Amino acid sequence: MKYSFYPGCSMEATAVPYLKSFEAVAHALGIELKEIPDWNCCGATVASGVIGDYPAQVMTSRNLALAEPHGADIVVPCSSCYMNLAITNRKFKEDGHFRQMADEALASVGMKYGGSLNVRQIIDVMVNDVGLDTIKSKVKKPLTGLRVAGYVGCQTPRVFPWEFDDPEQPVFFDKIIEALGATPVKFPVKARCCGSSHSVAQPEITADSCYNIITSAQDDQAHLIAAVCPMCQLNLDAYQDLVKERHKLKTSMPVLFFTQLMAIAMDLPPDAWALKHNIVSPFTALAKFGVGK
Amino acid sequence: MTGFNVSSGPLKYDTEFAREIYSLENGHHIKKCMQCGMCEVSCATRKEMDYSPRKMFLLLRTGQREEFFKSNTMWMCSTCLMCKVRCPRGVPIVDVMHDLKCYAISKGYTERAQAAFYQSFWKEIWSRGKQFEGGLMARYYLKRGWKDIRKDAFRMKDMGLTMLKHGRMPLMPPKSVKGLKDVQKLVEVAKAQLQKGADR
Amino acid sequence: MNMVNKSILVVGGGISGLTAAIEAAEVGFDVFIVEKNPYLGGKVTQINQYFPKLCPPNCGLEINFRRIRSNPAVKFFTMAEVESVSGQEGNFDVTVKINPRYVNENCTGCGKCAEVCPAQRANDFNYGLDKTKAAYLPHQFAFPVKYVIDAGACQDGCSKCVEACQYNAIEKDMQPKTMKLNVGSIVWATGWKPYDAEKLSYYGFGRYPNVITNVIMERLAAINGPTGGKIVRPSDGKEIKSIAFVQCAGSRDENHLHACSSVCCMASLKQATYVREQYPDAKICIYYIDIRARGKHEDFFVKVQNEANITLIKGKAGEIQEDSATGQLVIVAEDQLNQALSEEKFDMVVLATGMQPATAETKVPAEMTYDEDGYVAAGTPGICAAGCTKKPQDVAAAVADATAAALRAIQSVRGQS
Amino acid sequence: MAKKIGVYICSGCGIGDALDIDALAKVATKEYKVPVCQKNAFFCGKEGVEVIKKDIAENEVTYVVIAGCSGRVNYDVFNFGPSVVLERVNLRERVVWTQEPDDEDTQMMAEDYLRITLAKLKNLELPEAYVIENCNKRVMVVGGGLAGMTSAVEVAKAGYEVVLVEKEDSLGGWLKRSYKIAPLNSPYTDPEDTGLEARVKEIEGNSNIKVYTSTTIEKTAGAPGMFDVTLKQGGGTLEEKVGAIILATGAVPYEPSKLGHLGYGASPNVVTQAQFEELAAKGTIARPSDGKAVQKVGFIQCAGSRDQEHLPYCSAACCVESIKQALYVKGQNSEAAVYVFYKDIRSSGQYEHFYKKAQSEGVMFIKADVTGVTDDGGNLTIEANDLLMGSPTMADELDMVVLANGMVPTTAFEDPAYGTEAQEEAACAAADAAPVPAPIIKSNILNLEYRQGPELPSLKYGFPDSHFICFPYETRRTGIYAAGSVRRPMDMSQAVGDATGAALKAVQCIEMTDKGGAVHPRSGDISFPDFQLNRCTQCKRCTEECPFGAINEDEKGNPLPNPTRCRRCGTCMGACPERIISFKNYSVPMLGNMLKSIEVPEEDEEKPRVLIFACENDAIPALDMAGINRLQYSKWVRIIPVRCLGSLNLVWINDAMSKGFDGVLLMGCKHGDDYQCHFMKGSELAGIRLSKVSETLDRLGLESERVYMTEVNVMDYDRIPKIINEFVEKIDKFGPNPMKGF
Repeated sequence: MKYSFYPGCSMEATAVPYLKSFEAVAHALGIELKEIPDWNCCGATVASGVIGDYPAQVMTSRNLALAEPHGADIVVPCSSCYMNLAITNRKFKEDGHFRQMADEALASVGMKYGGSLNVRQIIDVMVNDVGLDTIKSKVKKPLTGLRVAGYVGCQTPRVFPWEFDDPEQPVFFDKIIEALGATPVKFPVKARCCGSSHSVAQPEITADSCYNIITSAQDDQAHLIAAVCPMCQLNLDAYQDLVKERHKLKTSMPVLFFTQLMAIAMDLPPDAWALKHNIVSPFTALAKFGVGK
Repeated sequence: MTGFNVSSGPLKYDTEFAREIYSLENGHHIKKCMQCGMCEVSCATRKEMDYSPRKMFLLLRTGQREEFFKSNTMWMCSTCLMCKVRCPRGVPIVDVMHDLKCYAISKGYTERAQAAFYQSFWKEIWSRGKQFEGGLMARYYLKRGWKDIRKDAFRMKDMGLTMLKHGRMPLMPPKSVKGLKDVQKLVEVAKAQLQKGADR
Repeated sequence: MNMVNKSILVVGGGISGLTAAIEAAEVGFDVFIVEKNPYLGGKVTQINQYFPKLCPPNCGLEINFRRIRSNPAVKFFTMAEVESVSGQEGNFDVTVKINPRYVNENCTGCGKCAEVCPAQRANDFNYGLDKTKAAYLPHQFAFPVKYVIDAGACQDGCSKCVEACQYNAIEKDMQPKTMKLNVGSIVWATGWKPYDAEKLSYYGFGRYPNVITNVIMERLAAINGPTGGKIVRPSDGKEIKSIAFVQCAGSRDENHLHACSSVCCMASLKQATYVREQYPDAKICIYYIDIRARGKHEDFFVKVQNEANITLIKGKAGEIQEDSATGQLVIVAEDQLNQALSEEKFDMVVLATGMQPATAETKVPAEMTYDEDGYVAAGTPGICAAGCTKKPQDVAAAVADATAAALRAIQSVRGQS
Repeated sequence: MAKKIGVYICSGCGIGDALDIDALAKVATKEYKVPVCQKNAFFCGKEGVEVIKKDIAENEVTYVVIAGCSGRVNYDVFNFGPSVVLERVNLRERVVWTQEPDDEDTQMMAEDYLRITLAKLKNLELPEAYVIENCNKRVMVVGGGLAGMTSAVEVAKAGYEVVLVEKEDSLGGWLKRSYKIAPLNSPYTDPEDTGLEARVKEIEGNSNIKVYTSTTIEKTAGAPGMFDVTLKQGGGTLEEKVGAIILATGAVPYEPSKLGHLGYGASPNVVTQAQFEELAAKGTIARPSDGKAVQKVGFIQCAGSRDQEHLPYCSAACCVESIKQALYVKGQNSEAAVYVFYKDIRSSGQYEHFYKKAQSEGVMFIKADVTGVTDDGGNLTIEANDLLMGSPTMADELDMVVLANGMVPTTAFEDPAYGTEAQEEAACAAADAAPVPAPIIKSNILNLEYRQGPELPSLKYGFPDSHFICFPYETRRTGIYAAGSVRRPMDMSQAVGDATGAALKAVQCIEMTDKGGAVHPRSGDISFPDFQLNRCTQCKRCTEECPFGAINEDEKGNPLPNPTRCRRCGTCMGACPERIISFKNYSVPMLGNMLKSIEVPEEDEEKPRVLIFACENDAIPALDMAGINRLQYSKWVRIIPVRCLGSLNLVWINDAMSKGFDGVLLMGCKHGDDYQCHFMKGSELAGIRLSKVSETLDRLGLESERVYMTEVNVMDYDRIPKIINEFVEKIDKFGPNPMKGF
């Protein structure tokens, strides 16, 4: 399994534990990753709101063009990056007018994208390419008894509704959690918004959204939340103090990237767990699986 | 809030403004709204919005220019895509919100904190091709100015320190994209293409 | 020259198919009906009452069955499907597959087989809300009155029904059969199915037991339904104090059914009267975008609007949340006429799921064109569509359309002679 | 054909376990001296059927009585061809499955049912069809608009001749005045050409269609298969003979002068949909006041419709029509502003695509209550409350306002309504309790020479619709079918389908009439009523009560039956106090003898008897259903099916009371506004007749409650035991009928 890898800006910064655990897990699962050379920012949820959809997509398409020579599908962990890359890629494939315009723009910098690749969300790859059976077979330390609230977040399942999952009540992420031996809890808000980039301009919006998510996980007696998206994880993890303060919330809820859980269950070396990066301490929740500082 | 009344006088239809909005990249989609209200319910930040998207669309169609610029609706959108996947008329509401944000910024309506954030964020991308939290925050607070900085900023500072402690807040920006010039040119070309399309 | 065939094939034995067949036969033509269910009557057999007259569909079906009984020109095959069609107008060769009923023509309808049967199956006639024996009569008004055996539900090696039947009516080794028909023209009337409500994740159908669909509501209200006609909550069998109807659940939706299903508004208004009848004090809310009570149906709309405890909320129901402790459901919607966000609690929610033509999935095995929702847009010489295969419509309109189809079928066979 | 009866008693399905079959056989052989009587445990099996067939072939059995299951089952197995009279005695559903097995009273019930059938056969003759000579197979279509032209073409395509009558000087109706029409075909997004020319050409080129324009109908006499129509053309008249008629005269717009509150009349720029259509057809849509091409247009929906002050109904087509006209404006000038003020947008079904198209072209739809339309020197302003914005709203500088003013059927005009006289008469005679006839509006279209009025009866708002859901073409005037917007409010797409369906019904009626058969619901029934006119007292009840207007009258009041108009319900038979009307296989004496064949035990035996007359359309299947569900009910009842409660003759009640029955229960279909009676008024008439019986019973000192009528529908089977048992209990309280034993 070969992929071009688009880490996105956060993987190098706020989502370091994601990058570390993912790379280790990927290696263990036989996934070969090749980082797209000299990739640029996808525009996140912001560029479109400043320069418009089309210019933002053209900017993003540079990444597709850079990846194409490698000939492998692009795997994307961050949900915003996935959204922008996948939508742009789809437009290349299906929207003749767009393609014509974007080709023209790319040509102006001597680039070309033939539309040959697929942009794949990391969960999609885990379930449909790696396969749940393979994941199960790699689990050495099943997380039996661990109750996990699988937080898929907003964009991942909704970019192409039903194409690989239900846009509102996705199930694939829970299946991955199950494959690790853990128990996915009901968690009806699994695909609700975390407040996204309001965290900067109006942090109380983010805090309120995160409060909903954390309490829902607590209501379902989850030991921790597993996240897919760097932004979601950061909001839930780093803003938890603010949540607690605003809503008089007492208990903490550890928030891990799902790849961290995978690394633990697959019994990869602790470096791959990258747990020291988690702000809300996950160690109590994971103690019985031999996870210590 | 949805119970917001526009004014006591009658809404008078202004076709000029509506036409301008329709001409935005995704603006024509507004016409398709059948006023079902699904978007308001689906919206993660509906409690923050002064007009629900469907009501905003009604305002735009009737051409309520001033009400539009006063409203925070588009700035509250967090791009969670829920309305977009649910809209029964297939209106890509999130994409329309992108246009409304661009339009407001282009017309100089940058008072809102979100507008400042958006502009700062974009500046970061523009200047190095990648995002850098530190740079973004600096630009943002610079833009907002001390007059408007609330206790959040201090909390942000605390949070920044925590993140730093956990190795999640690099102090140094990432290396700029080598092809930054290309990135910038692509954006310029694309903008020009759009402009040409709109002029046609 | 080929021999001209004067007989007509009608595919689908629902109200449209029955009508097309009988109307043509009563002009004097031989007609075959091919029906996939083990009984004739289709969807309307599962409906409790028709709007706006609130009369039982079985009444009209009985008359139609009597017309079949007294007219040897109508022949029908149940549990049968058309596999292929070849030839042209005036001379079609049709292959029909007849699935095994495991009960032969000796069946007297006495019911002994069901009495002794030890196995159960989910009752699809009642949308799985109850069970029947593996040997069963599809429903009380089933025509023909012949039992069926669901071989998949039988216990291994069981032959109790075979032993109990005094008439040697049970053949457990019955095999599918194919049959050839030569006909002059074909009416395609395979009708519709309710849109899969599970695709509307935000309404929780399939996750929340008290969210049901309008077709299920018909069974709950029907005297021959799973509750004997008592409308109760599926989760705990409790009586209803409040209920909501959610219009356009799937219809008028670019993500689901693009067209309006045209019957759901009237169906929900009608179902509100079912609830009123049983629970005069129950709170009833109908969430809608537009109420489409066209023509004289407006009278019914006015009548229902004026009934006590019925509230119409202009605003599509956005989502439904369940209080798992009480099984109650909260509908969040924009109450647009009151300029407010509304969050109301209900014991039960009925989704007015729309119509999807059967041809969206199973196409006619001939050159036909379809519209974007899968309805037949145009037939081919000698083959025409009737009823809800053509457009979403109510029973009266479907019957009128099927009557028209009967004439077109006759023109095809006449025109060839 | 000699009448030789064979009785075949089946003991299968538990019948043999519950009943003494030999004793039952004795009823046939000893009491009724039936020459052939056989028993078998499985008559519906191959061998069982062979037994019967052999008797028919070798023993010349012509009347077969099968005592076993209900006639609703095994109808195909027991089919011995048209030359054999078949009667089924329902021992299974009606006796064994509803009564205690192996019980004296159950046995008595079974024997009575056999007696009833054998008594029936004694009085039954094989009917012979009433076949008219030279049945006319032409169809007359009245109205040359879209529906009428469609009917004409479709009838002709099926190989029948058509006479098409249009009052205007050319064909086309609304199509002539339309620029385009709403799409009839997928993808339902763009207005279509009217296709008028092609349609007219198709009609003119079809030698099977004879067209009369500038022609109206002076008189329609006769009956299906033999209508004599007098047409009026210019100054003269001419005659046409046809077999069936399609009424497709359509609808006209609601009178706009009544819409002053929406600005009509205040400015020439406020127009109706029809006027706007004409403007569009002229080319550029220009405002009437000064010819300026329109830039801003407002449409007001439900102008008149859905308004208790005007038209209470929805006119069904206006939303789609306004969408179409809005698209005209956008087509002329894509920058034009178009506002549609609506209550609900009713673009049902696939017309949702049309609505979406208009929206995406920029037509603005506003859910609003229009509060006023004002004119400021050519420019118009619509003021309204925007219900979705929750604020007042205003569209000003409008060049035109178009009122979607709905439709009124052509059959709704010409006040005062014919039938008022009859209604008054009925009201006067209320003491005599006659049913109120359906209103017939003298709209001067068909001018039927019918005793019951000159046009089709209408039920509501002047639309001559039957209101049947399963049978929309059900008509109260046999052989005359309404189609298109005259029948009920509908759009053009529906009208095309409706007209085609009506074409089938017209053709079908002709073919049935040709064979002497009845049309729906007793399809194919060849029996028809005989009138023994020498005993007629000219009381006119038959001519008044016939729901289908089948019987005319001479000046003296003698009935003049028209058998091809007859639907064989027997209402006339039930109405006739002199009992001069009877069918060969259904008559007053026959039913009288049937009920008299029932054994009524002496008073001291304490075995009461209750007679039930049950309508065979709904009550009988419901009774069967009670059996299938093994619901038990009183062993004292005996059930006799009737064609319709309208055929109930009061003499049967007399007969039953004198025979010693303790009570009589009538089960009929629902009547009233949402009637389910397929003969319209059967149970209503029975109820009225019954009120007269009550008086007589009271006079005789008999409790009038001994005779009771109830409405049941096919789904009421669960209530049936309760209805029966409660009635029997009530009768029980009265004590035995004192006439017993007389």
